[in-house]
Amino acid sequence: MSDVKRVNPRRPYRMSPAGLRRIVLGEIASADPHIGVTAHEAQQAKPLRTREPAKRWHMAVAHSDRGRLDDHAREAIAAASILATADTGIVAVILGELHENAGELGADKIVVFPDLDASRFQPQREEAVVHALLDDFKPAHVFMPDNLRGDGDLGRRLIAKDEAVAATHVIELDARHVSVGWSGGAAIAKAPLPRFVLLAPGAVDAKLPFVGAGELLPAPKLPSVVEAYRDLGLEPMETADIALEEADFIVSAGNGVENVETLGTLARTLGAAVGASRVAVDEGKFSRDKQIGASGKSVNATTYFAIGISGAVQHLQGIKGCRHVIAINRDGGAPIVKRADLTVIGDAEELMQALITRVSQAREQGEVSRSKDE
Amino acid sequence: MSVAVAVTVLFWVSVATLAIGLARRARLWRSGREATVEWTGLLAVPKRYFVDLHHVVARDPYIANTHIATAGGAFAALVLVAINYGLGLYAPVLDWAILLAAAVMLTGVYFVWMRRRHPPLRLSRGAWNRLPYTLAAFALGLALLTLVSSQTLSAGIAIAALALLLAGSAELALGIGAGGPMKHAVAGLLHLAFHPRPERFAGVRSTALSPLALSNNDFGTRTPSDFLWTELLSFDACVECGKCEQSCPAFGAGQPLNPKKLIQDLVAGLSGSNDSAYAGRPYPGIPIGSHRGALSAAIIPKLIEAETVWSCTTCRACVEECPMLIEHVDAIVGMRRSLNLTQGEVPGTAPETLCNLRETETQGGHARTARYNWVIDLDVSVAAPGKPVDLLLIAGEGAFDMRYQRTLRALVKLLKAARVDFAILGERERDTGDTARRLGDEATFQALAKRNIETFASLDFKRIVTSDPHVLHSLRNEYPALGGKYTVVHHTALLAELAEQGKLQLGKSAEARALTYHDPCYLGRYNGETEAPRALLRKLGIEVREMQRSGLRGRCCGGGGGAPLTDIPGKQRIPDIRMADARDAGADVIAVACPQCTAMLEGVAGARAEVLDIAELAAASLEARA
Amino acid sequence: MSNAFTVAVLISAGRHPVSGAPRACRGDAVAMALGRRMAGDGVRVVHAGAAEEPSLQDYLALGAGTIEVLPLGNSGDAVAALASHLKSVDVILTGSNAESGAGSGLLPYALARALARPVVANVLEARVQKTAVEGWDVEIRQFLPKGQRRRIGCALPLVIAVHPLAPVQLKYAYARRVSGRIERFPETPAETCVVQPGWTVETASRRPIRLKARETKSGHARMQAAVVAEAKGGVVAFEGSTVDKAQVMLNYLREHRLVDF
Amino acid sequence: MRYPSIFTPIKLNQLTLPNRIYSTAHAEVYAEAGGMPGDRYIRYYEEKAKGGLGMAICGGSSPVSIDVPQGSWRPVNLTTDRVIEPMARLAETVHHHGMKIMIQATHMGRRSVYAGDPWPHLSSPSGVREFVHRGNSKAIEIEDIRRIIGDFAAAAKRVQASGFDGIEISAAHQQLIDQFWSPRSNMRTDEWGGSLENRMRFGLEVLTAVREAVGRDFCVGLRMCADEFHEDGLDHEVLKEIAQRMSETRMIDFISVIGSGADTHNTLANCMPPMALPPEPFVHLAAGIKSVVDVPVLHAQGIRDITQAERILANGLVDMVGMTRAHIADPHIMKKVREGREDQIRQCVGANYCIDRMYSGSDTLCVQNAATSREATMPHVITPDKGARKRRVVVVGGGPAGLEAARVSRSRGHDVILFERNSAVGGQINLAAKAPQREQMAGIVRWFDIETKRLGVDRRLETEATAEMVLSERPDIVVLATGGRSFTDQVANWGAKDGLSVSSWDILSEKVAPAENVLIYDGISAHAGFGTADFLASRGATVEIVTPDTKVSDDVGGTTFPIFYRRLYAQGIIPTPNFWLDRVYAEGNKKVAVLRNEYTDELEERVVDQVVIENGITPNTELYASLKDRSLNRGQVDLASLYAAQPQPALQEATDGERFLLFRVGDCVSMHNIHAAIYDSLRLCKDF
Repeated sequence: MSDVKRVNPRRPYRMSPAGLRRIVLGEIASADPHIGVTAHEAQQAKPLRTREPAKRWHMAVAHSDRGRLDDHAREAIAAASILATADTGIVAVILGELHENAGELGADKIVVFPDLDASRFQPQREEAVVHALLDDFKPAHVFMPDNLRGDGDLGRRLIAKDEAVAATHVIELDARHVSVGWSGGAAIAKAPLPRFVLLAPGAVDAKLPFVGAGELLPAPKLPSVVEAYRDLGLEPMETADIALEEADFIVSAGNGVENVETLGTLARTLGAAVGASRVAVDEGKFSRDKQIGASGKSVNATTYFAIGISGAVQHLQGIKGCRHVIAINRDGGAPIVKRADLTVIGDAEELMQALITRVSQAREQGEVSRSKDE
Repeated sequence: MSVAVAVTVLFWVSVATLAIGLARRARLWRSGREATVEWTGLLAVPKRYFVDLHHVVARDPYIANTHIATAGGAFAALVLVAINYGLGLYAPVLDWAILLAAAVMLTGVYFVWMRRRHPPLRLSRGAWNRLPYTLAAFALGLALLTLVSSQTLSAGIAIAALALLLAGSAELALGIGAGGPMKHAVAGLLHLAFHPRPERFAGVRSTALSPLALSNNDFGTRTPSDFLWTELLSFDACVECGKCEQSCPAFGAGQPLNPKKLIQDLVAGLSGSNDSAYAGRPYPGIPIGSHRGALSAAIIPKLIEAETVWSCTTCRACVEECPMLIEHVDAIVGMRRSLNLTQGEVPGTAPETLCNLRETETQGGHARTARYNWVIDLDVSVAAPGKPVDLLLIAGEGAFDMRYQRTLRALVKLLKAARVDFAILGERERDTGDTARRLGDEATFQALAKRNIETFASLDFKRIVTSDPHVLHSLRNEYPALGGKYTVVHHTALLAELAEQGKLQLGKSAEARALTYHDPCYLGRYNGETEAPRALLRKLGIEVREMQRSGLRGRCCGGGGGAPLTDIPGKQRIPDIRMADARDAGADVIAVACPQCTAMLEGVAGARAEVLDIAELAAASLEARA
Repeated sequence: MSNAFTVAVLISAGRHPVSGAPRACRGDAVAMALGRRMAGDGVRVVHAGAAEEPSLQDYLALGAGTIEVLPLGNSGDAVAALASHLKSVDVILTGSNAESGAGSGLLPYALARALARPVVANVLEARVQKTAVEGWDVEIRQFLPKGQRRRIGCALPLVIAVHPLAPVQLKYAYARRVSGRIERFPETPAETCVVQPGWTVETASRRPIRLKARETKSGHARMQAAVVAEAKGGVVAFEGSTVDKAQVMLNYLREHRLVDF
Repeated sequence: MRYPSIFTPIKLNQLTLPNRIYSTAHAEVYAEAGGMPGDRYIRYYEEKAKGGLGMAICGGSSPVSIDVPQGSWRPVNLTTDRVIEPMARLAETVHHHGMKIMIQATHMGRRSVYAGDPWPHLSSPSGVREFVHRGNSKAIEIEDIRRIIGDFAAAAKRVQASGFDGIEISAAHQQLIDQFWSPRSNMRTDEWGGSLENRMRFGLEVLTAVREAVGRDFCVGLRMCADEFHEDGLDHEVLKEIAQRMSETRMIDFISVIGSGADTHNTLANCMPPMALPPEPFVHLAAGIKSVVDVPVLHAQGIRDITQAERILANGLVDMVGMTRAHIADPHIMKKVREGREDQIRQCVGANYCIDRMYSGSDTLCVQNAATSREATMPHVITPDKGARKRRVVVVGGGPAGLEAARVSRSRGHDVILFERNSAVGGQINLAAKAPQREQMAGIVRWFDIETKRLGVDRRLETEATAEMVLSERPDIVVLATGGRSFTDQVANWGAKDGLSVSSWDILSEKVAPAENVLIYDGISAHAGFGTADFLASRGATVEIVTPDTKVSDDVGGTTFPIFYRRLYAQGIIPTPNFWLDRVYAEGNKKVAVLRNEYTDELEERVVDQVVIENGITPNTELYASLKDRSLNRGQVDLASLYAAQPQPALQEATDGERFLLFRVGDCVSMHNIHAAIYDSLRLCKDF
């Protein structure tokens, strides 16, 4: 055997000053071949949009959702920054907690009001704080998502208060114009870019090649406002009646789910709608209208449980809009694992049962502790 | 002698009682709306009775013969009594004749009694159950009297005979005034004379609804007095035989409709009473006893629940079966009109459909331009002013349904194969308004009809062909009253005609499965067209396995009258029942000829016969030939 | 306050989205039905615009009874005209968006502002009740996305913009259309308050262009963005008992506030 | 209404199309000698017409000029009037079924192989070599430009004369027009190069000439790319500008958009997106074009499902959706949709067998539908013979060959029993689908699974058929489709028996867990070898793939190997071609693989934790051996009849359950691919 060469087929390399992999011919290195990081892995940091001091301002106002901004809110900040000149600063006013860096979304200055969460109805207080900031910054343009989560409402209140020139449900905009649907979408109407722009979802691509300065300003003290409205709270959700496309919480089954009953129980326990992969539908376990994916429905749930779903590209297409994907899978190499924020490896049936038990306990305890509080 | 005089007195007292009762009843009838009647109708009663009415009754030979004996005997006896006793002739020979008539009547009554011992569920009980006894009393009384008058019986028996006769005469004479069962005899004969649809007796299938004079604020039937007086009269003719309820698809499916009960409730409303005396089967799911009405009180909801009138599919099976020729569907639509036009109270998804009809002139809220999207690759010309064409093809609402487009495409291929000169209406086509009309929205119907008539007036065509029997009925039978008169043929009739003339060369069908044919109500019962579809199937070499209820007496699919829209719940669905009929006939394929039937029958869940339009079968044979 | 409250509904010209046929604007019709539920036949129905508008007929059929028409002068400012006309009304209802024009949904806000009243939008249900103290109070059920609903209380007077999904049944009765009345009011001169943008209307032939940041991504990066479906991948829990793993999932849900227990 | 957007008609110039699905121009490789559409060509499109398709564009890259060699993809030859007659026959045939037809016309410029008739000198704007076709070219001269513009016009006239409904001018895939557009291939400094205006000049002149030739009312479309994905090429913004400009000329009636450049292996693979790519990967680019033009925008690429198409149309992203490979897999999609039979659609899985064959100069065939382009002999719809006797057919093996045999036999009206030893049908395809990004291979099985159930095949799963079990069914015909088993014992020194090496099947079926450091030896160079390597790497193994072939996955086609190579480099898999696996021995707990260089015969060693062998299959013949002598025909297939698509003469013999016929199909005869296995069954069983 001694005459046969033993070869390590991986050629040793080192990193060049430019961060490229450099192979020096003739060099025999026994060192660990994995020196440094490869160029592919290096995350290039995005540049700052501008380094000029702000002479004027664009403002974006939006509610957060459980500490994060949804795509629609991101679009408002993106619109503010894309349409900004180099001497324009972007101030983002976030109502509700924020656990992410709005600078990466394009904001230069960020004001967060953790107590003005979208789950509560306090429009006059919101109007007052935003109005104070409008007075401070005197932004040339204000961008807001035109949604039913409170931003569309707040925006219209601000517009009415200032008797401002405004456009709502804007479907197209550039530095000079806005366009809106006319007569129910039969036509399009164009007008000069007004001061207040309430954006329809999808009018802006929120992906930016730059970042903002992201300076977090101390939140001004909330003014004491006597609300004309009494918030009597949210009603418990009737998830069973919600269409999959509308659902905020979905548990979805693939062919790794043997017992459809268990899945149903889990869905009820979590208050979730039920979906399925194509394979599970083909097997007759679910009706076609439950199918999620390119050849079924596209869903936008905040929470998506993929149970026993391997995650074919077609399925992943249908859950593009889901924010938190939790997978239960037997196979750690399945593509869903790369998509999921959390993957639990194991038997679907056992894990579903365990989760049902655990959630039921938590719910009971939660109720107890809540009633104690009151 | 004194016995004979007593009979004379009894006779005249009875006549007087009858006259007073009739006058009082007539006053109730006359509180209905004015109707144009031909008084000569009275002369036509014998023919209408012996031909038209008997034609229906004869479907049940037992009861037909029983009725001939009972009614014939009674009538003969009464005439003879009138002559012999009424006029005081007291001729013994006539007594013998009376005896004979009484004997005939008694025989009839025996069979009445027999049936009443174990009556079928459709028959009402109550007062109707005493009828064999009172009629027997009458006949027996008469018979005994004739014997008394021939001096063969004792005085005691004579008194007994008189008592019997009195009892029997009371039934006959008080019936009309007191609303007893025998009111049917008088009201029935008058109804034959003043029938709201006299053309029925001229052999016409009179099925069109009459237009409301909306400009006179005529918004339908809110109270019993909103009916025509002839309609109120017709309700009194009801014999509660229950043939209507037996044939009613909604009743069969357990929906809260029973046409017999409906007529009886209207009778109760007419006489300002309640339904507690009603002794038949109720509206499924609605107990008897709580319904009360008055001539000028709203019918709905106190006398009749709204669900009852919305359960009707307007299939006219009840009308087809009614031996007294009562028009149940007219009554129901009249009440629907009032609910719809004055209150906008229409259940289910019907308001949406009506709204679509008003706003888009289609039932589904589609763009009119989209109706003929399926025809684009078939190269069909579109009708236009100044472009004469033989035949105008009207696709109807089915054109928006992908399933039904298959039928329409097959039809177009057949028309092309037969080289027929035809054109579609294209975006000029709007709904005929048939569904709106059945749902009581007369205003929308008339608005659509008016616009359609204008469109047709601008075009140059000889005939209209349609695959939708509802369109057919609307255009053929209901538009004339609004000024639109057209020759309209159903596609099956046209194809049969073309095949007969050799213009359409059909091959033998490759369909090897057992096949039955389902008659659409609006083609069969409404238009009498039951033969052409069958002829066409024979041409294709297909033998039809008839279902038990077929032809003019076919069972509804559940799709008519807007019933799928109002969607009143029952115990089962009507199309499921029809599908079971097909299964009972051993059929694997149901041939259909209507978009509604197609949709209803295809909507049956689980294993079922395949549903194919006759046009599809014919077009397939064409392809097989090619 | 008096022992009765007054309700008015604002209605606008509607057009069917497919056929373009004049009709009652669906949202306003829903608002009117809600108004009728609150005040029966006592509800006032008000239209700012032309009395000849054909869609008004639909409102009559839907039960308007009498429609008060406020002609708009040259200023065309509906808000001012309505504000002066409806000063004394306790509850003003509107639909959320008009079917004609921009349908901006600003009107109820502007009107509320002009009348200095609260406004609640996307309302599904509203129940007025007498308060213990003198006066009236309304309890509102508000539409939120993803199946959520909120309850809000508010004192009268106020403006309510009704959500099109409000659970009411529209009852169209032809007889009411015939018997209904249209009452014209004289034009009231009013100042113009808001100058809204001058819109140029064109037919919608092309897709709207999405606003996008100018980006200089390499060709390969653009290709990768299109053809690679996979994302980064998150936490993977291999170890532990099923109970532990269930806890891991629950912790994740709680940590991201995806559940409220 | 179901699929309202799909069934909303659309107008392209004077044409009204009944639905918004069409089939894009592709290289069929069916044209007869001289580039004439013949019987096969016509039948192929007639089948789509029968299936209810609204429009097809045929003749991918059909050249207008004689200096474009046509050998490699056999397009329609638009350079001669002789083409008019056969094209007219094609048009008439499809028009009979209500389908519209157009043809793509182009000049390929440098994008060709000069080494073939007529051995031309290729021309391109600046004579830059094209990589994929090794297209060496000269810098085009003004005289050539003038000639070619004239050729375009003449070709368009021929298309119009043949009764076609329109013409699509190709400026996509780096053909001559977009070679002028792209700075990557156009470095000219004259009026044909430099500014965008100059670079667009050639295309605009072509359009002007074509429009002049055919008049205002003839439909003329433009096919163009929406992003070349090259640093020095055209990006989306520039192409939007070009599209807007072209649209503004009012000379074109539609723009058909394709994402990705096509002049490198890596970009070319995107053009017909293989299964690894996400659905509709480039629709955003088409939508981008649509936002700047006011002519209808057509787009294909990775749209394989009717629901997907409806969603794209409903969202207004494009105006028409091309489903070309989808129609190769099932030409009757639209008919099935109309009839509510969506579940019966044989859906394209993106295996790209069709296009990969085309790139090797072979005719386009479908991996899962053996009837496609064989319409003259192979039926798309199997119907029973009305007079024929009902037989009992026993099929053993539920892989592709067995499934097709069962499906076809059952559709012919026979009673069919299918034995499959596993708990699911699919055979080796189920293993193939285990490889990363190859999951959709399972889609092939999906259709057969649903169809055999729907048709009522008596499926006996988890039943390993024995001769006795087969005979106890009293069959008239027995079809063996028992497949094969992993052929790891071909070389005893590989040590498979001693556990020194394991098979690719062991890995993919997860019978054996991947080790840390793995050498995979691929003796076949088809999809399975790299698939297994990828499977191992994606589960964390460090992998080297060794093959005696000239390159790794040498037998994988032009649109699939780039996908493999993307993953190979991304995961650091070491490709080692030109080595044989000589032997494997153990050393401690390590395995030592001894490799032999094909060209030097030199040996070298790798020390690894696991050696995996992919060496194809060897047929399972045991059942055949035990049944052969008992059958009437001794298991023989009459080859002359089979190859002529004629019924087997043995079918004439009386069979009765005692006396039966025995046939073999697919891998249990010898190792074949999926298409071959299915074709084996279709051509045999269609006459049962």
